[in-house]
Amino acid sequence: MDRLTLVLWIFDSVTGLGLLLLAGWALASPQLFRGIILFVAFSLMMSIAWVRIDAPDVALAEIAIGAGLTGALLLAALSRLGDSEPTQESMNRPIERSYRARTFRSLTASLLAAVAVALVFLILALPGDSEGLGAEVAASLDASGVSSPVTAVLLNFRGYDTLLELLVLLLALLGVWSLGGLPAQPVSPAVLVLDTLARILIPVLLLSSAYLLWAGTHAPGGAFQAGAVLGAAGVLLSLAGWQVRQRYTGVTLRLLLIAGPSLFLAFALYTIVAGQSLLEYPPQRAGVMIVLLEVAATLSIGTTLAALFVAEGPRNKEGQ
Amino acid sequence: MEALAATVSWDACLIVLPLLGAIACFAWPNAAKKLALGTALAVLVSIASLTIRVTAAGAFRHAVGAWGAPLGIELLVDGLSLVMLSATAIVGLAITIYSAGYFKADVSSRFWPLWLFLWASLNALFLSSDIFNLYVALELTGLAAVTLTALAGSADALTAAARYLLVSLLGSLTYLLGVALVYHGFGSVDMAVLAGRVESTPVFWAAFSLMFVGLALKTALFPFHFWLPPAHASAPAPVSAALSGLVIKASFYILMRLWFEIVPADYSTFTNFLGVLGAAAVVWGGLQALRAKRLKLLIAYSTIMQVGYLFLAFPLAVAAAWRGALYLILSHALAKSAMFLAAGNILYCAGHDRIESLDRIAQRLPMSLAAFAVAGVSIMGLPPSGGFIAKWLMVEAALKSGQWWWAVTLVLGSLFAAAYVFKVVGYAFTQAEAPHTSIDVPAAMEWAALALAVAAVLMGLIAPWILASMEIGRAFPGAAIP
Amino acid sequence: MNASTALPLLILASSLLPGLVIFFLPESSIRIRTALNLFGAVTKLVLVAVMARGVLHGVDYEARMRLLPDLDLVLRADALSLLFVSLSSVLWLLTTVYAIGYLENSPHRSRFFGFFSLCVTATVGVAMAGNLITFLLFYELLTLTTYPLIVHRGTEVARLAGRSYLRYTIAGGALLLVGVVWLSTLFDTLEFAPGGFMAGTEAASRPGTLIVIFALLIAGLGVKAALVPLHGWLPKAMVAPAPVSALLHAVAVVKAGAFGIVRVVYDVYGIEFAANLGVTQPLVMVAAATILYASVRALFQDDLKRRLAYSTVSQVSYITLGIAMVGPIATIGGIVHIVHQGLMKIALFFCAGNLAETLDIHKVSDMDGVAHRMPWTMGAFTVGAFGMIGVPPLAGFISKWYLGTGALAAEQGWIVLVLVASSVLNAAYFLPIVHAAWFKTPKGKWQDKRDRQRLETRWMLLLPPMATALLVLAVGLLANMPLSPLEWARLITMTEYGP
Amino acid sequence: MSSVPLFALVGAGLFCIGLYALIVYAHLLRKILAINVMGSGVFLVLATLADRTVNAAPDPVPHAMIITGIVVAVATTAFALVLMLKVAEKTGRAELPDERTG
Repeated sequence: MDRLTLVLWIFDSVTGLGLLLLAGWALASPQLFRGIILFVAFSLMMSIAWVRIDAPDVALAEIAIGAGLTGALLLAALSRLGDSEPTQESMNRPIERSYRARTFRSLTASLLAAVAVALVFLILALPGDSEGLGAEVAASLDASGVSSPVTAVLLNFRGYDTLLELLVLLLALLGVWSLGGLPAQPVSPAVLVLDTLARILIPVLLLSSAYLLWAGTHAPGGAFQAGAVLGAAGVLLSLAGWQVRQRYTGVTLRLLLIAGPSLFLAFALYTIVAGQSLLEYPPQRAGVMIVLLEVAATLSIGTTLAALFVAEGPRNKEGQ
Repeated sequence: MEALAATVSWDACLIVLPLLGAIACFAWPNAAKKLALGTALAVLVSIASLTIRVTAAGAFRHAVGAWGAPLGIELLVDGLSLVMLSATAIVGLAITIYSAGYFKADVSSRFWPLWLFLWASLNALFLSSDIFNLYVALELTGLAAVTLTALAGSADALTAAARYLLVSLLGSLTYLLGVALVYHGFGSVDMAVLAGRVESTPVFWAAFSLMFVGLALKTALFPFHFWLPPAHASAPAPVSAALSGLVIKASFYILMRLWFEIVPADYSTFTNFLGVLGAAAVVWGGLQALRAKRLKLLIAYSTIMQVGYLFLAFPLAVAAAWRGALYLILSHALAKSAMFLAAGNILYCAGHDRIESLDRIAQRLPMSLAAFAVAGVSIMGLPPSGGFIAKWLMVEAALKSGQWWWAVTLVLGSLFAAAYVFKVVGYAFTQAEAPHTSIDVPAAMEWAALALAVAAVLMGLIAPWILASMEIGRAFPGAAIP
Repeated sequence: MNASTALPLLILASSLLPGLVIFFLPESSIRIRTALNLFGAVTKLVLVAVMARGVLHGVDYEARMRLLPDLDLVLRADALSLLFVSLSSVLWLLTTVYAIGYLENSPHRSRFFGFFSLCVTATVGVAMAGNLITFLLFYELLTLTTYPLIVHRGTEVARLAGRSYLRYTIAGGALLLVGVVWLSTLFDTLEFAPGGFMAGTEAASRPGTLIVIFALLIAGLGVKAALVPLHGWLPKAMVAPAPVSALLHAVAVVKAGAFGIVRVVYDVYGIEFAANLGVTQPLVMVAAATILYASVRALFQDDLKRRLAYSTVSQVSYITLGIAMVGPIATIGGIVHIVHQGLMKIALFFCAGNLAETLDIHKVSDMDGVAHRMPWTMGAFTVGAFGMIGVPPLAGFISKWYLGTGALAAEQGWIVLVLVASSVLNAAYFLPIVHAAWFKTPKGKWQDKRDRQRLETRWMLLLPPMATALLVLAVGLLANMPLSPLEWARLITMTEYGP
Repeated sequence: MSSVPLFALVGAGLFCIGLYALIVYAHLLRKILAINVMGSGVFLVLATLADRTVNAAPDPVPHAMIITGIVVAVATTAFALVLMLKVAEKTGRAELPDERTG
């Protein structure tokens, strides 16, 4: 074992151990606020792990979505929860200490420990030579229209999954709106600082989003990461107290939200009517079409994520 | 036109059309009702055309993106999926018609896109042959189901929806962990490819157990049923109909698929254990249904019981038992939806669904009570209903394979079912005091419930045709009936 | 589809379709409802007559539909089914007339007549069922369609009676189902055939299993046939309106049970095979016990309809008794009693209904002198009661004669004692009523009721009991004429026992 | 890379830790966190094993699947949080009744 390998092994072990500790700490933290911060730290550490296992695309997605957006969503929810739940104690009520509760917890813990041990043994028992689909992807990459394998899988080989996934995102927003949405976020006192920050950051974010989108065809990046960054820009604006003009929150907003899924579905419908396989790209135009789809998807993902954060209900009446 | 009909892939239409419908309903909320009705009809045309094609030309696979497994995703259209899709289409149409009258304007615009999403995701799920794609479809289905449950807006509904969401997520994650192990053990997520590669190794059984637990959670198999009664009882009636009639069947369908396609051999300890859980579900669901004070809760517990029946097919392990289970899925889909729709009419009319006060309502809604009772015939498994055919096949399988105790369970279940159905129906005939103030129920809502109920009963009379259809492309595993 | 296929279906449809239409009729459209009811009943009668003629000329009426890949739904007309079909269609017509008169001005008549028609459809289906699964279908349909009739009045007592009825019949149905499914796993066919389908098959060598199945089937059928101890629902079901009780006791429910027992013993197991299995003798014992027990119980009922109910329990078991004694003569007695008991009992129930409807008399103790007010009704009642006791030449005498001689022929002399004891008991619970009605001085509140009409009650209530009483007389007097029930029973027995 | 299965083991651990928290803690926010931790665990298992072959590019298919999974997770988390707030608004607490049955 050479030195580099040893160092990396130690690094990985520390990362792994850190992940477990952070997760446990985040979940067991008596204060929810601290729990959320620890969870964000956990997500950041996850992205380190992703880099270590050669998954830079995932690392980018994890930073933008797992750590950034999820963290923001959690914190926003916590601050809103504060409004409806006056006493801090009831919210962070210490867990029950009765005999029954303790027995129940220790039983659960031992059962899950057994499951964990079993899983560990199974993972160690997995065949070391299973090849997965790496070779197939590599073989078909030229025909996919893009040179980044992950993008090829996401938009072409398994583009159907991605279509459904875009719809999950839209459905979540529909769900939030169907709950009646939430009242507007109270503008934070630090608004001026945020405002200045936002004015500097927004262009940077937009630029990075565009870069990620463009890079996605041949390098780590793509619609989801780009969309997430775009969404982050929206979140930042919202935090800084920016309001979207009412006339853009009706039909315009809806059109932005459905742009990605609609284009995807229009493509699907075209292939159906043309008697082709569902979502079959014409080989020579695959690259262009994927870029088009990605642009639309990025817009929709960004808008949807931002709208999920704002979580205000749709303004139907003004919108129509 | 005919050339178009021949080349169009109707299976893909079943996914794409409702999705487009959902998005259109979202973009133009004012026209949502018409768009949804149009979509429902389009789906019906698609399923009819698909049925004709499959009956004539047999089962087929559809390589999405023209890549084919293992690289791409494949859709599989065979008798099993066809039967599930058809049931979804029939129940879906009834729910669509019903909902056009049920929801008030403000809720209505939120309901339609969610409902079409649910319908599309169910279709996607029934068509998929890819276990990761099934995960995405499961998430879509679960999320749509939860959002629809929460639509009722009451404290009960929101709490139930939250619990349902957590269970649903837990279920899909557990399933996904199983998928991860399968992928790494056998290098594919396509069922047909896996069928050729899977061996009976510890890794496979661990992966399958994980997938099984995840799916059993979503199917509400005893003892994972705790989330179902509050959710199904507090959701809006047409949503309850979809949840009990279709959504829980989706996860069971995946289970059936996995069992048929990739699980290498039967292990009787495991299957007997499933049978015991099923029997426990029958008894527990039956007892709780008898104790229920509210109509929708009673119907929800009845669902738990009927889910128990399905799991008896595992230990019975002969083809006839699987045919019976699938027949039960179908007839239960129709009958249970009819029951929930009928209960919805009562709730709509009276503002409550307390069983002991039903007599005052029954007089005003004889058709809805009739729908409940007729659907009850199928739930009880009396001839000539679809439920009877299912019970017949399963009891026959039990006696033929010498496992009479499962036959006893089935019969016991029927007795429970009779007891709780008549607990409700009895009130239809009692003399009531002056009825409450009540709201008139639109005729379409009453007819939708009755039509489904009658369909559930008449389904028993076309059994040879359905039984032949359900095995197109794949004979059910297990010994044939000697 | 030719005539021989269509006719059984038409006979079903003649009550099914009017029934379904009636459900959707508004309460107020009395004329349409009455017209539909009578049209259905008369049509059915005519169709049955056509079919009877056809069967005599050797036409094979059969309608078939595939239910499961290896099972058909079969409707078929053989001599036995024709006997039951004729009985039900004749009595349905009379009961319909009676019910129209009886329910004048009461609520929910559309619902009532709808279920009434479905109930007859189910009975006719039971009669024409050509195999066990078809039988099961209509048998369960009968359960479901009679329940609404029993609880029709909507009182608490009615609800409880309905619940009790369901407990017995649904449980019975479940046992029957298990028995039938079990048989289907052992035999290739479930079709009724003279001599049964068991003898000579491979599965016939499993007597233990077959005995268990026999017990399941008889228990399932015995609920409706009210074999003791499965009879508990019947006296409670008396809360139903009189025409329902009449139909239940004479044609529909109890008779379906008894008819099923005949089918199982003769056309499923085959009488010889069943006798060799050793299952007939226990059945005889149960029937005998039922006859005696129920007769004793009837003695102590003051409620007229309850007394009649216990009498039914007792009399229906004559059928079981007759067919389970292995021997052609007794069998003739059992089968002919299907018709005779129906005629006698329906006459009695019509009369009881008249007393209740016209004079509000429900108790035996209020009947003193009532014959002076309602001579025609009580005349019919007296004929029915004498028939039950077995006074020659009425219907009951014929049955009892064949049963008695059959018992001697089958070398079971003790059964004659049972019959005698039963007749004495019959007399003991019927004669006091007859005596009180004709010879005692009137007393009771009913005397205050004004006699406003020319007739003692509405003609629609009077005609059916008179007609049935006449039939009771006629089938007894004309027992040896061709086409009499007795001759049919002989014909049926011939096919079962062979020439 | 000898260290690769390590993260799969960590993933299994995360799954179990998350599941424990999901079962034991009553507060909905904590449950939502727990679900996210479980998700991360599953993704780790899915990705890590894709990288076992030495000297070859990692299998991109699991990576694409994980990105799909991460997006699904954020979407459901967002919805779950709003649902939690609505439950809290209606019932006064962000918890589910009779926790022990869960």
